[in-house]
Amino acid sequence: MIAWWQIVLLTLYAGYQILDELQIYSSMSAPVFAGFFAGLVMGDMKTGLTIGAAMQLTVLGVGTFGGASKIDANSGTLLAVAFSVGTGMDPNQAITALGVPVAALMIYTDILARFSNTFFAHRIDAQVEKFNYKGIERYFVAGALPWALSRMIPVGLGLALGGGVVNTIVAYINGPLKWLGDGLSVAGAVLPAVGFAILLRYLPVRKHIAYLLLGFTITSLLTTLFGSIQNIGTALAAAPKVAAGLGSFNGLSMLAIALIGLALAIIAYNNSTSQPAPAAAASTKQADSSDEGEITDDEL
Amino acid sequence: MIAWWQIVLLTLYAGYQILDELQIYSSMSAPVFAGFFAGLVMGDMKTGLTIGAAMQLTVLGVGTFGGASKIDANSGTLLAVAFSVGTGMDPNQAITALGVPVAALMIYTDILARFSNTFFAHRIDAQVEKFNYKGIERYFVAGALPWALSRMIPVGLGLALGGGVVNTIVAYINGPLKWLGDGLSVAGAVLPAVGFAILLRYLPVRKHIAYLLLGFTITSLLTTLFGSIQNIGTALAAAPKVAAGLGSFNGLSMLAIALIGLALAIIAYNNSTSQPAPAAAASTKQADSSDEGEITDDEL
Amino acid sequence: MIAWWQIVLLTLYAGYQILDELQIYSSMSAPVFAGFFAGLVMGDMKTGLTIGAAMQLTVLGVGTFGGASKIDANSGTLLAVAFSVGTGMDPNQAITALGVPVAALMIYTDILARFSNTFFAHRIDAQVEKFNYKGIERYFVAGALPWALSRMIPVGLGLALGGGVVNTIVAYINGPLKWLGDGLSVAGAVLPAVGFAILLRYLPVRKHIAYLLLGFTITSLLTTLFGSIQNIGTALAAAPKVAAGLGSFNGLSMLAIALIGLALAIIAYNNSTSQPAPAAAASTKQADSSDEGEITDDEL
Amino acid sequence: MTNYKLNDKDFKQINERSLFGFQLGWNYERMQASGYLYHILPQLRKIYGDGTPELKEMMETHTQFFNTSNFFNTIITGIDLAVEEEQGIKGKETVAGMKAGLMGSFAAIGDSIFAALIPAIFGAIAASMAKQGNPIGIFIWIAAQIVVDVFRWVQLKIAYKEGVNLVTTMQHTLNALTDAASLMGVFMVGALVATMINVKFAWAPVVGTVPLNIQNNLDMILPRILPALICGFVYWMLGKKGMTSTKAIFIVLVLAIALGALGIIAKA
Amino acid sequence: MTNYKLNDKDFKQINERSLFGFQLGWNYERMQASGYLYHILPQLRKIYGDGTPELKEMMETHTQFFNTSNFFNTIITGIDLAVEEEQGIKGKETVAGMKAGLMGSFAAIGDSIFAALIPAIFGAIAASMAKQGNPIGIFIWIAAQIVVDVFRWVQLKIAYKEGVNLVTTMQHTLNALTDAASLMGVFMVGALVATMINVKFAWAPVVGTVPLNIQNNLDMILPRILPALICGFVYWMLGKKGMTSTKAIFIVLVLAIALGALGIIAKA
Amino acid sequence: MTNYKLNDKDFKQINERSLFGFQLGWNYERMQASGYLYHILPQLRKIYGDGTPELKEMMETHTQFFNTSNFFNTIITGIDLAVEEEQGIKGKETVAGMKAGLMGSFAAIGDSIFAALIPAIFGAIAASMAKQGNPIGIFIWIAAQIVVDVFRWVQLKIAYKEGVNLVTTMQHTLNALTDAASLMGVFMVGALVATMINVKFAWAPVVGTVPLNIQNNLDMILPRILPALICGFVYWMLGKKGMTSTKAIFIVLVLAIALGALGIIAKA
Ligand SMILES: OC[C@H]1O[C@H](O)[C@@H](O)[C@@H](O)[C@@H]1O
Ligand SMILES: OC[C@H]1O[C@H](O)[C@@H](O)[C@@H](O)[C@@H]1O
Ligand SMILES: OC[C@H]1O[C@H](O)[C@@H](O)[C@@H](O)[C@@H]1O
Repeated sequence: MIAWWQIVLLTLYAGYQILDELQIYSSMSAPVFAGFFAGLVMGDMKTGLTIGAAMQLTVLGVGTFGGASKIDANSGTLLAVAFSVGTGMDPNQAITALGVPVAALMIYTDILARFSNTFFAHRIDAQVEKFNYKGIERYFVAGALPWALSRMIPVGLGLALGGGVVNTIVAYINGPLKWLGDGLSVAGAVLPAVGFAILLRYLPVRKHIAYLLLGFTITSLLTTLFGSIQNIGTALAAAPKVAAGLGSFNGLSMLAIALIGLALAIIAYNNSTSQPAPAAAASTKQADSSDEGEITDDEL
Repeated sequence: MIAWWQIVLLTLYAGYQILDELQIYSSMSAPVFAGFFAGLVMGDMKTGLTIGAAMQLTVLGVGTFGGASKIDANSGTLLAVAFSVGTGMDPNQAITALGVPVAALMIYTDILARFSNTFFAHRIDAQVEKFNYKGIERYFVAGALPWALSRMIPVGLGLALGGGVVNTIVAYINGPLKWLGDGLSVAGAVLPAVGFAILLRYLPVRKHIAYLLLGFTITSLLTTLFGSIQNIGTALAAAPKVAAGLGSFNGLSMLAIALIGLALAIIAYNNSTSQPAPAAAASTKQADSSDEGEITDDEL
Repeated sequence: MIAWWQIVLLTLYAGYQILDELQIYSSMSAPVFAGFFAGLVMGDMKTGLTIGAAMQLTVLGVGTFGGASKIDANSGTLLAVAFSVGTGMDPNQAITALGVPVAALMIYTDILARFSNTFFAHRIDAQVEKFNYKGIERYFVAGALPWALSRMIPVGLGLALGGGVVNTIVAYINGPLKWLGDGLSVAGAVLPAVGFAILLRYLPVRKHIAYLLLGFTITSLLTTLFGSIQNIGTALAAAPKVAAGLGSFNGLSMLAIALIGLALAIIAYNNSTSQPAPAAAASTKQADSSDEGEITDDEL
Repeated sequence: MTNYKLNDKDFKQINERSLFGFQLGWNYERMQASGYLYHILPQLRKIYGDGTPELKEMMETHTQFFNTSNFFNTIITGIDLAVEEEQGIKGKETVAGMKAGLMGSFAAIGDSIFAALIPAIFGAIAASMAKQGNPIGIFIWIAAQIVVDVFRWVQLKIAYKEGVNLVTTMQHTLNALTDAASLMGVFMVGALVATMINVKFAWAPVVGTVPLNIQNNLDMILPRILPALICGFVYWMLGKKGMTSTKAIFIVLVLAIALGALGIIAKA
Repeated sequence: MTNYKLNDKDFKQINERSLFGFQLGWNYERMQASGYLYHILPQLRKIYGDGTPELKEMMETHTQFFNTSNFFNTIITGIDLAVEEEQGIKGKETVAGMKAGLMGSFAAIGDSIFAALIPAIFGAIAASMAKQGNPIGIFIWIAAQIVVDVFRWVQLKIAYKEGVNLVTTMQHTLNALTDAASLMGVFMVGALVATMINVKFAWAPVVGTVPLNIQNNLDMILPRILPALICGFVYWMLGKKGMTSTKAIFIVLVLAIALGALGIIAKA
Repeated sequence: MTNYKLNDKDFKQINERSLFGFQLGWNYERMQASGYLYHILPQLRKIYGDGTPELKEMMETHTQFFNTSNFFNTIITGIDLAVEEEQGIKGKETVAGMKAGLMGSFAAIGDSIFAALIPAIFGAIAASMAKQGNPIGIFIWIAAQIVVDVFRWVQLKIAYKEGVNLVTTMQHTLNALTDAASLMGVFMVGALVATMINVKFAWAPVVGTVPLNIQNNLDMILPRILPALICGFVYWMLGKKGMTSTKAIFIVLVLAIALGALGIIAKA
């Protein structure tokens, strides 16, 4: 189970991450970092990374625009990692059974935080009238409290009290509801598709459809090749005499793919900045086309 | 041998396909479809597809321009498939020994069809004078007859009577003329080169030489990689303990390659439409360069 | 050891190559050719090619600009190949222990040659006054002598007299200084990095950074794939039953990679020539950026 | 101004006759002339009235020589009918001139897109899949042609509405499109050369005591270089004066049989 | 012209307050208004003097509604302070107008670059490495954000010096940059779809006597086609009216559980 | 107008002297001056007549300092002779000015194309093949240089005919060509870095009880990252003040020997 000091650390981090995201945006407020951190705290980095990665992909490109609340994948990750390691729940199931529902519920506490800060705004008005500079600053900084608490309270309570519920879930999906457990694992593998699709909705996908095709096709061919070789390497391990001569085979490097994407982006950038007039035209077009991609956001 | 109902079906299709090609152009008049159809009729889809594919590649991009007659690869395919399945002739030999010669001979019946329709044109003139609308339409639609018969008669006769000749050929190239049989197989493998070269003559190859290089090089590297892996996979089948752990390995997906080509085409299209003036200049240039590629066509 | 006729041939070539480089530039004056030639003369083409290739890569793109002397990798190659084959020295060690130092020393004889020709220039002035056309031409052609001797003398002497020194070196790095021998091998593998870096300094690398990324990434992915397959193929040789079914696997073709680079270059060329005005702007920019890459050259 | 105004039923009828009956009457004397008359005959009758001298004059006009790409023909039809509907018999000269003027360029551009490029690209995909025993590529091509036929269907009404302007506005887009399509065509030919010409050097001359594996040496330099050379050779041959594609096919046939029989090249 | 001239210590203070305290007071009523006041309060006091009516007037001005991207906000701050320093209270209208005028466009462009694209690209790299148990990608992202923060830091002084001109000169570069970044974003999504959605068809209907391996047939046509179709389906679904991303997540969750439980799809 | 008109035999003679004898007299004082005189001496004699004062004056003119790329020199020669043939001794100032004016730019562009880029690209191909024991790449390079020499041969007559105009019309094409060639050069360097620097981390520090395979961890992130880092380091070093390529070679030599001897890096 989860030790008290683990609860404390995770709860403190839950408070920290929302402040980080609002301000310095160090990316230590991203689900993948949350997973990493929670994994370290719980003593199982691998599980943490697995869950963090899946949650990250699920909300890829979901930013907070114009103050709209978004699904809080960070807090969801914390609970999923903690209980997956704590109760031995399958990480893939933890993502779908815990991570996503918690993340969705936390939209409400986000709204609460954004609401309660109105109170401080009015106190500041009053201090302005009194030329009370310290007062202005105090009431402003005090806004950190609702923000932090909006994450710390639910995460802390969940970690402290949720064990029973989670144990019950685990018992069921390993027992009578095994079909559900299997389904949850599959769902965990499918979820990133949502993140990608959301992201495409925000990107000018029609304008750059060629690059979508390139990214997909190049990667699918290369990942098949690298995967086949890994596959053969693993199979050959059954033949020690042969395997002795083999090195180890790695999967496709995503950084390499990203570098190819970067190169294509630089080429396009150079093209567009080297032709003043038409590029201007193109950019207005792009503005239009990105409009078209807008989706109604998550105020629920 | 070939059953009477198979002859009937193939002959009907031979008539249909020329009308399809002249009008709706559904691509059911393409050699690869002819091979598919004939394969189904003859009860051996694989042989049909093999022969159809080879014939398709041999005439790739050979269209009928300005009424010029072209080699009729569809009818050639029908006979090659029918006799290959019917007499057990090797498909690769059937392509070169039957498909191509038949296709070439049919140029003459195509010319006949285009000729005989002159008769109906003059009848229509007469009906116009008489305001006989039904007559005009009747004589126009009657033009379908010469067209259809120009394919049905030779194909039907060939299927019904050609068996003896084909059997003799097969006997020879499996017996005393085995060297010829081998040569015919090799020729079948080389023939697509003609189709590709013809196509390049019609395309602005100088302008797009870069893409010829890219298409060739990318594909040759990837097809070597996919082929090597398939090769290893097949070899490992001799070691059942190891092979147990292996999945199956596929060859390079041509659709993937086509998608890469499509992406490059889209990028070029976007580039050229985003710069009004120079693109216009470029297009006239292209018109020139495609002229240069013209070749004297097949009126024989 | 090295036979007298080998010394003669190599010395003659040393004289030839500098004249070739100054005039017709047939590329038979390049280190890789020097290695090839010396390998043939010494009866071990493979060693010649290995050393020639490494020396070529080390000075890749180092041209002689504005009469600046450069490291003479050709002569260095000749001596390294001759002694590597003659004394059985490891080729990788010969590159670093002999090739590079000799190449650097020869900068001085190059300067000497460029200097002594001043003498002939003044004789020509005198002949001009006398309308002595034959004299002008004779004194001009005589300039070939200092050039040729500036290479033939050091190379010839080195080959004839250097054996003892080289033998001592070999004895040491195979004996008490084995660590140095190992280090020299590693250094041979690292040296091409210098050639590449020098070349990048002369190229507008900022402008074309995207292509640096593409070249590197595409090649690193493909070379890993081809290498892994070769690796598996070699390992499978230990299992004769399986290996029987295998073909042979080659490494990545650099010509293929060069063709991809060529294709990209053609695309960029077509883009820039199809837009008169902006391309002009771009080219001035490039001129600037290539300035920025200049490095102080090797007059020592 | 005549009294008849074309409606959607008319467009449907013209399109049907165009898609299923435009070239049935093709002949060397007047090519698509009778098809042109046939596919607008009902509309001509409505515009000029049955049995009128105007109708006869126009019917005679439309049986004159006509030839264009049957993928673009209804663009000309649309412009034609817009003029005839507006001006009646007075538009005769205009119509005849416009038909003669446009048919050439639409033949060129239409043939290169629809009779060469699209069949080449989709034919290549279909054939390469068929070679592996997979008929899916055939259906992909059929699907693509359905899209093409939708395009053929809609252009009539657009041309009718836009009139001659259409031709100039279309020009640039069509050029860019043709260019992009031919780029893809060239790319695909490169890819096909690398995969579909499956021959190798079988000849292994014995140098000293070991046979020289020429094919493997070529593979080291550039995989699939032999197919590239063969295709380059045929390309060069096709550039010779008097060469036709049919002749080229037979020359290659004979050469390949000979080299194959001699054991110099073999199926890969 | 007021008497105070901003110096580097001022810029440092503003930047620190911006990076670490700009959105603490965020609320539905005036969004970033109190943050705006807070982060320039010390400078306002120096410009107008403590306790002066001008100071109060400007403090009131800066508590009005304000909302922009917190990655670009100090560009507006820089321009604002250049005006106030120069014109004092007389610049009030200018400042208020400028703030309202610019905040919208900087919100749009800032959000798309810094809140969507960069997190998408680096998040994707980090997640794909994390999936293999490797935390390096997380540190790469952190490094990237440090670069971003340097960028946030320097822009204040540039904006202060260049004034409003900056906005127009930046426009073109920013557009090109956004465009290039979104190109890379789209490319990466394509790559991620091909690697990160690890499901396959498990359903193998028995045709005749042999089970049909649907997944292998799909692989032959195009590897990873199933993930592409799934993502395409979700993309289409998100285009439906009234669909939100949270709803979409739950719909996919339920569908995937159902198809998984029925054995139609499975983890790859 | 002088009495002599250059003919094809003249061009042949000039080209031969240029290709095989232009730089034999190179010296620090006047560089290619005597070569310039030598390669047009027979033509000068025909234009001005043997023993005339005009001939002496022009011979003296042509022994003045001259230096340009020996791949472009006959462009200047062609323009020069067109002027001298037309104007004789009156063209002396023009010719001297033109020579001085053009030699600089042709040196720059010629060196970058023919002395840096082409040798780099073909040298790289030849070397990478030679490394595998295959001399074919060497012959490819020789073939390429033959093409270059054909180019050197034809430019003389073109320059003679077009005169000074040529320089301006060539400018744009040459720039585009240099740009494309350098693009390919940069691409190839990237490729070479990925294949030709065959070192790996041999150092495997023991963490806990297991040795940490640093090389494999790097491979997982990005294959061939170590060669890229090494090359980046040398690139940076070459940017330091006072660094020459010879110095850099020796520094790398010493560092590599040290790291190799210490067992930190090893041949891959
Ligand atoms: O849209 C502008 C801006 O709006 C709100 O203030 C927040 O959502 C910010 O994250 C966002 O940048
Ligand atoms: O060239 C225009 C046109 O000419 C003839 O009518 C036929 O060959 C058609 O297929 C072609 O489109
Ligand atoms: O830089 C112009 C020119 O200068 C000198 O003459 C030599 O170094 C030549 O190789 C070079 O082309």
